[in-house]
Amino acid sequence: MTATRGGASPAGPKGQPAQRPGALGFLTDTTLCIGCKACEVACKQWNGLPMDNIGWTGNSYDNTGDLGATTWRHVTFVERIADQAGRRPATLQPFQSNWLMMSDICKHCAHAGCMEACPTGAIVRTEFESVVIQQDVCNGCGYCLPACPFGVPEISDTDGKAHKCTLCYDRLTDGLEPACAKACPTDSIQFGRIDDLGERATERVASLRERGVEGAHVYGDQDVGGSGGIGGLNAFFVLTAPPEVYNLPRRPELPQRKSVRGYLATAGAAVIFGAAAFFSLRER
Amino acid sequence: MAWARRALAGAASGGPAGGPAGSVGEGLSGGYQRRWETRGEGRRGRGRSVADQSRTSYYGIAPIHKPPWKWLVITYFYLGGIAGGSYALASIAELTRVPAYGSITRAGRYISLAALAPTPLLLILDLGRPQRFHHMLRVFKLRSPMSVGTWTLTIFGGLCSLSALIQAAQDGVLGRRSGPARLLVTLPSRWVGLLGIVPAFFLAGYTGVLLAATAVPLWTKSYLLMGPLFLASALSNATAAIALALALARGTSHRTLARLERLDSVFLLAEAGLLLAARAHLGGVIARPLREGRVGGMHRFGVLGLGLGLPLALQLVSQRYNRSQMGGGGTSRLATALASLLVLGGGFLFRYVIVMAGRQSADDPQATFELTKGS
Amino acid sequence: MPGLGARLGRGAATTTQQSLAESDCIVIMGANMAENHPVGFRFVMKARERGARVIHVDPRFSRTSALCDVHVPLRAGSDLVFLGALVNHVIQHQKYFREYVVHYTNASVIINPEFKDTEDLEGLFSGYNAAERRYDPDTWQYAGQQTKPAPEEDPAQSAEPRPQVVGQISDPPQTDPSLEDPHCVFQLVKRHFARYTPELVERACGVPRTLFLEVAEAITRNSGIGPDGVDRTTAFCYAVAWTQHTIGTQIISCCALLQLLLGNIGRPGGGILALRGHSTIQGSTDIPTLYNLLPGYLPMPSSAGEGDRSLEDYLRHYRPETGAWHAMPNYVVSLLKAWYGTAATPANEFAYHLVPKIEDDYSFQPMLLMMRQGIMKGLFCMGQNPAVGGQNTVLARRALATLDWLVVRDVHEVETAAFWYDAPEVRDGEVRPQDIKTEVFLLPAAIAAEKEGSYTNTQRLVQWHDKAVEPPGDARSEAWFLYQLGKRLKELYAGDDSPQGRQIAALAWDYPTLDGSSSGDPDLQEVLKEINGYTVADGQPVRDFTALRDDGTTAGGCWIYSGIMPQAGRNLARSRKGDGRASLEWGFSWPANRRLLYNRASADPQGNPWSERKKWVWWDAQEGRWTGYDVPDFPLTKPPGYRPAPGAKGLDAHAGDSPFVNMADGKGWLFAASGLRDGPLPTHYEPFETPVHNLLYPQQPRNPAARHFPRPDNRYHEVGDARFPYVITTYRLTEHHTAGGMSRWVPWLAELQPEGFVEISPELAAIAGVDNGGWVTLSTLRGEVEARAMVTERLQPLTIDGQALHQIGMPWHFGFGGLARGAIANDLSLLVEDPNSLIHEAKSFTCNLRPGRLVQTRAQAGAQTGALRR
Amino acid sequence: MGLGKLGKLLGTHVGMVPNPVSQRTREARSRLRGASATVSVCPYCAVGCSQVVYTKDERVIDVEGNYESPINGGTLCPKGAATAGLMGSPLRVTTVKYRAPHSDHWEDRTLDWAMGRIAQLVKETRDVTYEARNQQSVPVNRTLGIGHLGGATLDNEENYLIKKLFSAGLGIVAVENQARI
Repeated sequence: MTATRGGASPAGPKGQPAQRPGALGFLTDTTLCIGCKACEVACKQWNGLPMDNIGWTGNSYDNTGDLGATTWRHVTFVERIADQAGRRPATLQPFQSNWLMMSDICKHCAHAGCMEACPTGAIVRTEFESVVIQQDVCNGCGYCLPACPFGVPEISDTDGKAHKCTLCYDRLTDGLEPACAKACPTDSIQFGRIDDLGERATERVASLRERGVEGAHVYGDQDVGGSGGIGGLNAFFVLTAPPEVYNLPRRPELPQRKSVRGYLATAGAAVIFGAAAFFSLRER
Repeated sequence: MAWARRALAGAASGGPAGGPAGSVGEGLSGGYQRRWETRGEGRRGRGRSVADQSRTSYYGIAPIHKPPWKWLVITYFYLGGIAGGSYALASIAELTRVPAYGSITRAGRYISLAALAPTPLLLILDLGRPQRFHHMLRVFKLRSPMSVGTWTLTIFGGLCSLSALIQAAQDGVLGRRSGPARLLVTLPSRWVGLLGIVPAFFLAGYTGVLLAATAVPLWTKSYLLMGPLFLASALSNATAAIALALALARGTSHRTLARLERLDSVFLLAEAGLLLAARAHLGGVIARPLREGRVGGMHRFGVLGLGLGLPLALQLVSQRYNRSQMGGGGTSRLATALASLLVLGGGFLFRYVIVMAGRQSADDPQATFELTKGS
Repeated sequence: MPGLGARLGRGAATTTQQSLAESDCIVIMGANMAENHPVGFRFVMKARERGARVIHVDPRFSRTSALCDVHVPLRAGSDLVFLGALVNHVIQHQKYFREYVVHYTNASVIINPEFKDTEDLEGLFSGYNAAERRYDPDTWQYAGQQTKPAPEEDPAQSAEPRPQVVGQISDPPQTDPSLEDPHCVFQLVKRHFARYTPELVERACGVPRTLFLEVAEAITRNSGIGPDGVDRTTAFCYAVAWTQHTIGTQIISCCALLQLLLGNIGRPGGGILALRGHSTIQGSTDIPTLYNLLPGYLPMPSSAGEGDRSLEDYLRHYRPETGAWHAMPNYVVSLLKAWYGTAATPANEFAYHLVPKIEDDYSFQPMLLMMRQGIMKGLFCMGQNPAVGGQNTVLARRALATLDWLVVRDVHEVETAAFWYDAPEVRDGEVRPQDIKTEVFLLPAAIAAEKEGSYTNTQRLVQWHDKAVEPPGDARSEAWFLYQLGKRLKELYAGDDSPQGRQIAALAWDYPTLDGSSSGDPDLQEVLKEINGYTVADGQPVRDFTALRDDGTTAGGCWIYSGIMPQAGRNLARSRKGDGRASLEWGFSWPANRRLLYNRASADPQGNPWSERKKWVWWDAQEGRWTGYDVPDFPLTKPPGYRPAPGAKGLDAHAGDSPFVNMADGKGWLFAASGLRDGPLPTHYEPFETPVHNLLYPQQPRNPAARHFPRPDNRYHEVGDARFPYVITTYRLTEHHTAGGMSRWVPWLAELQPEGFVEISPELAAIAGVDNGGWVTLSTLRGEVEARAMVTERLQPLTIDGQALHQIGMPWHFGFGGLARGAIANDLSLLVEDPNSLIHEAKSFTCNLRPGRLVQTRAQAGAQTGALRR
Repeated sequence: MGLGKLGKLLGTHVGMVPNPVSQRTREARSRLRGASATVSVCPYCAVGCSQVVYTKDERVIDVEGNYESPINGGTLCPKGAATAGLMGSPLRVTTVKYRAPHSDHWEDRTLDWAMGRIAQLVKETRDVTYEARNQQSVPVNRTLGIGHLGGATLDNEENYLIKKLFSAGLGIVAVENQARI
């Protein structure tokens, strides 16, 4: 196994997910997704995740709710059927239309907020450029939860530690394809080297736009989804509606790039307050 | 899974885009027109549908996750601030070489150790796996305020204890002749104090940066102000704590108390300024938790009113009173104590409000979408 | 599936799922393929990638519709109007594949002039016997045929298409290749569907004319050789949303008629794919655990009227002179040898008398009534959950309560096993466990990977599953249970000379066990050899069904599976080498490993492929045999030009251009002279319970031949009943499996759809005053249930005949047991049967809807019927 | 040498974003190593997806799609992917349960007892309700007293044995399955 390289590698140009040789990741093409949730079950079966059973939510066919400690794949359902006047369409947009289904997952960012925030060094970047929480190190401090711009890691109620998708790190070490990508019946979830997937994504978006799907775009390049210092996502998407519809932030930001500037501002204030205190006390 | 219940209760924001009941029209291109009469007993001829609940957000479900921090962390923020602030003030007071401020230094040293003592326990209890607390010192990660903060806490813990011990030795608390006392007395307390000022100030202010370096809109939108804001609040709390201690202790000179009070006013004004600036910079959508609801109320009356406004007023009154009395005493000591108590209470409330407002902000989809809508 | 059997010769899918990837247009109707056959849908997606148009016709916008080009919402129960209009469109605009129709179908045959169409008799065909609600098919026969008296027609008669042609094809039927003769089949079809116009579709189905014409255009443009010279095929995919109607069989047969007209049958990317719901439901109709069939679609002998007293009577009733069925004696005798072994000798007609005879309709619904009347005292339930999955489950649970004993074999404690203490009526105090006398056994069962055996999937593919682990605890396979039960019964009846004693004694029941011990699992490879057929003398498996004989020298459990074990130990179901084209090396596809049925039709009458693009099977002149990518569904060495000699028998009676080898005349039947009990031509009748009158034949609102059971505990709604104004349809979800026995107890599936719900449109929700997530109560004359309402635009009101009509959708998986619970949809449904398939009508009946929960005023105040038990 | 070791430690443990991988992570392997694979067919719907069942010391550890199958090519649907969950379901019945007439609770019984009792019940009911000939004295050799439901989820061989034992052997004609519901 090649030595693990610390830190992150160079980010890709705008419009292209980051170019990281050897990086493996997912392209989730929502236009092929039939909302069957095979990915959710395959992930739970491989990783032995217990059921959440949050009950019937009434949110269309999504009774999974959100990514969490025991849910590492989550299929979202958004109904955009009728227009203002209640008219239902008959001729539909090519591929997935009017009932938007998308299998959400950890984005395995090029610069991961959770990894940069983790005070114990539990979250590491593997040789496949995926981001993994090492369960033998994490002490459940919870800082990675607010640090993730996409709301992926969550603390488990049972073992108190943070959990998220590992891109099936144990399977990758044995050359096996991740469980969700293997199970997906319509190959909406495609696994592979991210530069190949990146080309496939841009070609797909181009052909979709040709066939009249104007809203088609890649979510996860420098411009949308992988912006603000994140440097692109290793698990990126082809969407046909604005990201907010799928509960994804349009231009997220890597929170930790504000740390050093935050320290400096505090130091500046400290000097001012210190001086104020000094002179205020000394003055007759 | 609080959001699940809330999503169920249909508290999702954004009303349905109810169009008129099915209107007449012949086969239009791209869609076809159905003519039907809906007897319209229900609202607008259409019941509230699944689509209505996901027009402006994904059924009200939070796009990001809030931290699991509650009371333990809030208390740590509070006590850590006081410990750092009072140590720094003590050292500064020592630097002024004004003998009368010896009382400030002594009070500051003792208060900082007293405030710092419970913090490690608070942090360890808050962990999901408390027995792995030492993993915090496994790495030193500059870009993680919590990593830097933990190291600072460790280092400052040593220095703060040392200074307190030196102070205790000087005050004879440890007895005159005992071995350690004699050794400690020889140590240069001013230099140790000076050495401890940097970690002290950092400990007091880093918690603001820790919150700012997250994706929570309310914390991160005006990230440059969070550090200074927490520092100002910590210093004002520390000054209040020292003033309170000295006000209660006999024999403190009137002038020292007045000087401390004035310093506290300076810090309160700075804190108020920073807080209002931050709130203004957040913008209407992201600052909503500070305006509405229970936390909004506590922010307006508790933090701004009791924690800042009233103590400032009291301090102004007592300062003018002092000047007019030219040296009278007595009543101002009570006013100082009262003001200090209000500031200390306000300080805790401030951290409670900021943390709780942050959690609400994380749960509000509109806040995240506002923050990340980009150009 | 009598619908396909009557017109094409075999009641099974004519194509494979992989072949869909080559379709130019796919119509999914009466099915929700992306949700209930997600992996099968990958081939539809592959077709779309190549530019095929996919059309979904369904009352509801489902996950399938989201992935289609066109979604056509229509009123549940009006499918046949839509299909009839398509047939009419194809004929009026001459879009049919003329050469295919003239040669390969019976379009040119002249029909008996006495035949009267529904257009003449206001909704009835000639030969209707109103008293017994039955047709006599004599007037439907080919003209000029010497009409041989049919056996006594009675309800018990096999519902499957009796291969026998009433009226011996004594000589070639009179035909008019120009298709002009007013009595020729083509003209009869043209006249029958003349009134199925786009306007009628708009009035009856609620589908605008423009949308219907768009669909018709897409289908006809993608069938046969178009103006641009490119050869295209269209495939139809359907499931139980076509089957579960009182005219279900006719809907399916209408699709066969349409595909015959368009020339899509037997061609790659064409055909009709029946999407079956259970893992081996196709296998359980091939080797049938059905009352009216013997293995291999042989009709069960009947004792009604004169009955099939002897084997000779039986063969005389059912054996046609022409077509593949002529070899029926080989199959029947081999079956009797397989069943009774040495006890079956030529002297005693191979123990034919021991085979029980049927005299009435013993299908699922009448069984419930037999239980209620105390006729049936004991019941075995192996992997079926009638307390949730049957119809009128309130009556079903009452029926279970009247049994003396009940044996349930399942993986979980399903509702059928727990009805006596956990059913809603017990929880409400209506019924007390103490009053239920049924002795109930719940025996744990093994799952596929804990036992070996074979499943037959939806495209007739038999696949073997190996045994990975032992079943846990007392769980055993059904094979073990049956084998041990059989041995114990043989011991109990040892030496018993009574008729029942002799019957069990004659049964050949000694199979070697896997571990050699008497209490082990029987070796199912031996059973498979018996199914394949073997020569009695040396016990060696036969090569295929042509090797079966009727002199008792061969035994064969199911002739259509023959060839699955050509040599001893070589089990083709275990062959696992898939290739790109037809994957002949993966599993065994009955009959004789043919993947696409009727694939002779993929070549023109002269034996050359219709086009290079749609090449599949063709005549190789040098070799003098048929060849291609698939096993030809045709005598290998019969040249295309072959013409039968007069008086020829069996397959020799078929000409070289007769692809439908099972049919008496080798042609696809646009006009079904026999095999369908409610008419030779598909006719639209309204569902048994419908808010709308039959716009075509006002005097005949309902299917005149439908079987109904008027009883106080199964009361029907009137046509247009104002008390029950809404049409309700039941369906499944991806996340659950049929009655939920294998999914509602599984944590990872229960959490995906944790609770029963009802889907209604915002417009109906406004009328009911309900918002998304609110409680509603549905009621019919059979029962009342409550559920949470999902208010969604995926359902929509339709304008039927000028009136607004609202539809309600309700998944029927849920019950009172397991982790995912909910109201039982089938508490609302009714007992009524399609005359041919004897299947119920759960896809469209009527109900009422009111807001709020089902407040119980009975004994346990506050205990909600069907509500969640915390 | 200590300094070198210390240097390396500092390299991976101190910095802007240090990234020290623990020993356990380094040794992470898939649990399929050393497992035996058996080819099976999904027990749920009729698409007929081929599955590979991985087992280790007589326990199912994973069920995945079979890449070689021309139908599912390694993919599965949610139900197929949950096959291991079905086989290991916490609510799975693994012991024989018996409910005496009029009782309000289950009792535990041995499998052998249950088989004997069921055989006895079948014989009793069959002997009472057996008809060798019907009213018109046509030989029928049947009983309407016993019925069977089920078959759509059972192997072909099991369906064959049901029809053979129940109909051919015992004269039970009311043999039905889910094809009709």
